[in-house]
Amino acid sequence: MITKVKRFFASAPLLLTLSACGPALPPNTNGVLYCSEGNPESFNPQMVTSATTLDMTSLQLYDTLVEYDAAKGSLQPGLATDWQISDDGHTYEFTLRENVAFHHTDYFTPSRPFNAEDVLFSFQRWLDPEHPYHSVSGGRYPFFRATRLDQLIASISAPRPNVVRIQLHQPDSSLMSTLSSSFAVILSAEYGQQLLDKGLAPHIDQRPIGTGPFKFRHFRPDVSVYYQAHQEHWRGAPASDSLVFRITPSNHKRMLMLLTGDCDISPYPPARDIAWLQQRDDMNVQQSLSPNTAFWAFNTEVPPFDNPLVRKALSHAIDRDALIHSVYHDHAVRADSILPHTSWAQLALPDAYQYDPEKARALLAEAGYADGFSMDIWALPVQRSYNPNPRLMAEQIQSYLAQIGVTANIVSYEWRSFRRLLAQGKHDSVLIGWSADHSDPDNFFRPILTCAAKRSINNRALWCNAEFDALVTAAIRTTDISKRQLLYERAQKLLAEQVPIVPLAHSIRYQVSRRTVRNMLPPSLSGIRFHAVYSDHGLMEEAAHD
Amino acid sequence: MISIVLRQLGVFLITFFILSVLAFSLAYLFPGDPISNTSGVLMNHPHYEAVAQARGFDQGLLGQYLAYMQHLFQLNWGVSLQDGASIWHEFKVRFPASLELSVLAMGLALLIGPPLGILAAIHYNKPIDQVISFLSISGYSIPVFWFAQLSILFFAVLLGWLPIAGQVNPLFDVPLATGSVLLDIAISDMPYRGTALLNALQHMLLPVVILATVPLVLLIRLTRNACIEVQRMSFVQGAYARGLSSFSVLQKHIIPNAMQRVTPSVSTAFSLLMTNTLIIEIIFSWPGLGQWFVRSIYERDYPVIQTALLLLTVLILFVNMMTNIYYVWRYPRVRRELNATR
Amino acid sequence: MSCLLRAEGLTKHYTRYQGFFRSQTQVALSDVSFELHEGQTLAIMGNNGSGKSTLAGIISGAIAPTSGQLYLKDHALHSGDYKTRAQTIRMVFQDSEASLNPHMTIGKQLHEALLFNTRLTHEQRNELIRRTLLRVGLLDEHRVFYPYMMSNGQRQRACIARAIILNPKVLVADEALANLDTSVRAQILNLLLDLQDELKMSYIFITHSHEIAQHMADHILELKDGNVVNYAETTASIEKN
Amino acid sequence: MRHDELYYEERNPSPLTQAWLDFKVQPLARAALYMLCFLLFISLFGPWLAPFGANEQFADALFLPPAWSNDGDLRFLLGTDTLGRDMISRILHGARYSFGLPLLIVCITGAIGITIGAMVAMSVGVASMSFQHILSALLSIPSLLLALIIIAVIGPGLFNAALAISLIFIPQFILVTRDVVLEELSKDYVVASRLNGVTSTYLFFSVILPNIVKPLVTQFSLALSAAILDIAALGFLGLGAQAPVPEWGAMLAVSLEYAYNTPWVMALPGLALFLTLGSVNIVGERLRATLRARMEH
Repeated sequence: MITKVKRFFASAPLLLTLSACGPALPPNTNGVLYCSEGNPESFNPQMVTSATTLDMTSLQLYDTLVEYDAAKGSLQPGLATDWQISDDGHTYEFTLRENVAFHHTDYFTPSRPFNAEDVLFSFQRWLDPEHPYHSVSGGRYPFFRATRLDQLIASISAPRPNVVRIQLHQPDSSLMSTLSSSFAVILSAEYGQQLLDKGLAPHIDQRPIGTGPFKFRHFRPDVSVYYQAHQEHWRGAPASDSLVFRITPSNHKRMLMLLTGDCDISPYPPARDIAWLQQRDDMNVQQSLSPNTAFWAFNTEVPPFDNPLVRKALSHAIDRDALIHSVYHDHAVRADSILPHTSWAQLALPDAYQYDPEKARALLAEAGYADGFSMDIWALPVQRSYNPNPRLMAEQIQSYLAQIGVTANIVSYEWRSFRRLLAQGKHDSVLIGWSADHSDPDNFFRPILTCAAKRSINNRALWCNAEFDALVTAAIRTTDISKRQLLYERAQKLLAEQVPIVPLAHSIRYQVSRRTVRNMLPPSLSGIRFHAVYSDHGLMEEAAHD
Repeated sequence: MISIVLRQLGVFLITFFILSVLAFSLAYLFPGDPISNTSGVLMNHPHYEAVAQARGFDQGLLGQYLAYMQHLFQLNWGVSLQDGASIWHEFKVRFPASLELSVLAMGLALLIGPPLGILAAIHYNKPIDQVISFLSISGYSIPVFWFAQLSILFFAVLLGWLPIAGQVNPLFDVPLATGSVLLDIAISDMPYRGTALLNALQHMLLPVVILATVPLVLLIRLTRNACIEVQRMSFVQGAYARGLSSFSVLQKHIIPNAMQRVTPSVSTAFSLLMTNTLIIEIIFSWPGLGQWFVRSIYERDYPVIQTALLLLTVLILFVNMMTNIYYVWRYPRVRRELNATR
Repeated sequence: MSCLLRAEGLTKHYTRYQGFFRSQTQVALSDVSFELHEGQTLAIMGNNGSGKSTLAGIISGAIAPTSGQLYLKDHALHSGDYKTRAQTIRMVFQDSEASLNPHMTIGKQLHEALLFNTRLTHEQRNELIRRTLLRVGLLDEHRVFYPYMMSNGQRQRACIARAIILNPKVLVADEALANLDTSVRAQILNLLLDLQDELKMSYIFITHSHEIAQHMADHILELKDGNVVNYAETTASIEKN
Repeated sequence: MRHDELYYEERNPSPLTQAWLDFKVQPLARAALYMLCFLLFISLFGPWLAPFGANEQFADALFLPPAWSNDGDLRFLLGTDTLGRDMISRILHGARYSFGLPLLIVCITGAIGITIGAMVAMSVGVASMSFQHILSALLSIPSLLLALIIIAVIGPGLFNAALAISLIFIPQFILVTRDVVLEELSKDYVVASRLNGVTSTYLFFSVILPNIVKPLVTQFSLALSAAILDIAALGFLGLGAQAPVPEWGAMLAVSLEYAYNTPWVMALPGLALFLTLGSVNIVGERLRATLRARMEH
């Protein structure tokens, strides 16, 4: 050791004499530096909800049974090569991919490839309260609880080593989308057993083992997460030999690091800099529409908002295009339905929510409020992905309402009390929104607008409509896409007539990368895939010599 | 000499005691539950009762203080309220990182500060002195966070010469052993250690130079003023009169006497440097004590604040003590003075 | 000649702190008694650290004795009662530079003594200062001088002026001549003798010069380590002018 | 005689006049002194001088560069920030927080500290050196670190930052005052004045005070410099002045968010801080030198 150190320092002065024109890099590296906005909460996506953690873990370390292809808008095989759905929609059978290798790291050496045992282990961890890992690391599985998947699945079994059968209590066409989401990852049963034997169960979420394109090497909180390529990945070795997430919470610091090359990729650039970044030729700005919707919900239980005419009137009173300009700096598109246009089930109804103060006044008069009335607008006290500045939006809406004779007061509480009071239904109307967890349209209807959702407090309009409930429940019970599309279109028309909520905007998500980064795809709901991404440092040197 | 060391040690221990009482009382001064504030274990945690007992919360304040000290010396410093990480483990790797930065900065300041001060004093009131004096008062007045930001914009963003975040490019995959990146690279068996070292030095350059500024200009001013004062003294005039060359007067009389006046201020320079470390580590994302401490204030991570405060202040007091001991060891004449009573 | 000043059993202890808790009592002066008659001169002699300066401090009131008592014409003097003492006993310090306030003109420092001990008007005070300055061989212009602008001898004259301006009965001179060079020393010595003649003051002379003691004093009190080792009349028959 | 006095007064100027004469011949020091006067002036009257309010937003003028650049606007001489607020106005308003407030803090803590320190020194006798060592060791801990702790206890905010800094400065002033007063008290000239039977108020204010002006001025200028820097640093760290307040440190922190494409927004508050600190340091330095020279005459 000592001689090594000595020899090392003997060579140091020589190196120092090298010219320092630009930071030194390891030779021949194509590794990618991604500036992440926070520490991962866990290395197991089953345990978390934050997008930051998901981006850093699920698609890199793990695979899911099926995957969602954002470009095609359809599902494609993952760890399952094929799947069969029984005619009654109760039974799903997955055929598993053969010869999928788990990560081989300095803390785990797999003895066998992936099989049905691993799927059962991964699912039963959150399904079965008796599972030895169920309560490890806090034992909360927020996504599965929120989507009620743990209530939906009756049993899971492995009839053959490469076949997994899932039995449902009732048909649910959103199951496949749920399984393709970043949360439904497959862990290694063998690793789990080993840790259990050693009494180190919590390690399963801290030193992860999966089948994904990258394997875990080390994590230093507040500094970086280092992944190494998993050369035996079933899709083939990833394009880069390493992937590093540099943890940089500050927005402008990420930008600076991007400019200096301390990062190759940075998510969420500041909205005001996007035009500037797009002009730079060393940067590549990519964008995608996030599956989220900002909306204005009326408390349909209190007068005058129990009258659909009043709600309709208010929906025509505001100019949403102007809001998008001022609040979102145009980094959003107008929402003409609760569903974003990227969804196959979307039915845009721009006329239903069009800015038309004349019509609004007429409707108010028809409802018996020709002289207007006074109301509260609750504005979220915090910034959300779907709404960067709710307060500013509320102020603008206030001025629009004044034009039709409605006096609005803006109400805002500290975030926790805001949620509590909102849950108690003390509001007249509220500016809020919804971000989807997965790609199925159902995610925009049942969790936020049904009678059941009203009970589970997510229904901010406190709206309960039997016809609507029937439509969306029917849509979930069938797996026939065209049938479902028809049902969802009827549901959207109903929403446009009843106006429990006014959809406002779908915000755009941006991501910047340096030009040296290759094969980067635009950000999507399913997270960032780094399998094909690599950094071409040769390109940078060329540019420097120009 | 031994009595002086013992005396300094005594002062150090008593100040340490005062600071430990202060740190201990912070658990009560912070909002919330003192047990959580000092251990990081929340009230709903299954071990809460055991922790409370181990930390003497069933006893009086004295018992609690003793338990606190016992935990302190057993390196049982509790866990972070934010992420439950062990404070000792965090400290273990952060402390060398900070020390690396501050020692290099202090070394740089000590290496070039006094010579520049002497240079200015030799050319007293000539252009070279005026330039050095002007630069040093500017360096003393520039807010370090502004200076750092200007340097980042100029050297890193505009010229693209230097990196701005962290200790080393993470693509080098330097295994974390000591926390000091130079040492870590030296003891690792990774490939391309030379390039990695160069990269680490490039990462270090800006923070070290910026950190060195304040102690540097302080040392320049002190050395310059001390030299000028010594130069006026009769024994120096006498030495000139005896026909010694100006160089040997400078070397034999002025510099040693001026250095004697400057030495005690090294600890002042160091404590100023530590203040700036807090800010510089944040700006350069340096994973050291300062960043840890300031972030714990943002996040109200009371166990971390409590411990980091104690460690930072003890570090400063320790340097203070070592400077004093060096001072009396190097300049025996002042021993009597330090030992005297009023 | 009646007894002007009488000291009985003057003793002074100092406490020295060593470390945090240890302390040590040091005896600076133990059981010193003497008498001083009007117009007479007492010389106090001894080596460094023999307690001379402590004794001078006690007599002039700057130091409170641990025990013992001073009597002025049979009235007990209390330490801390500066006003009474200032009217009768004045002191001239060893180091004229240190005993003058560097940030005050000589005039102001003389004013200070008058301000707190007399009821003279401003004009009367100015007049008295002028006369006193002239008496000690300075010029009226010196009143606007700061101490640093004067020579050692001039400063010592200013100190003497400050001491005699209140027309005291006793003048304590604590090695007042030690820091002066020979010619100036002679001048000041003669000035003091002239003043004694003129103003009929008693002197307490603290010195370690036998010559001066013999030359000046009627009695000599010799101290060693705080104890009186010799208290006697001046034996040598040197003529006093 | 009046004539004589005039003649000598001119030759032997009082300390204040001497300092002024000294400043007159030093161009840099004079510039710094004028700068401080100017800062004092805008701390008092900044809001009336500023063309706009500190938080007045111009939606049509976001991110304008200074007026002399191509995209500039003459209404906003030094440009606007991200919310379209005039930079000059913000700087002028901010002087109050970044210079006026530290000055106020130092004056108040100085007054309190000097009073207590003097009282302690004059009434209580002498303490042991060890006690002295411990106190000075404790006070060698940098003020920003202590301020951070106090803020951790009482929470962030401009008022709390000011409070924290005050709490740290008072003991420093007490210690320095006590030290120097004790030192003076043992000197012969103080004993001589005492023997004159002066009152203790006279003794302190007329006899001792002029002699401890130098260490007090030194302490005052160091404290002012530290206070300005600490208030700004706390603002920069987001623990002092909060967002819309135009405190220079906080402005600097906000400006960093877009410094990479609009550097002028960052240049201004930093430059203001730099000039302020520079002036305070130069004037302090000069004053110390003057006082020292006077003593060494």
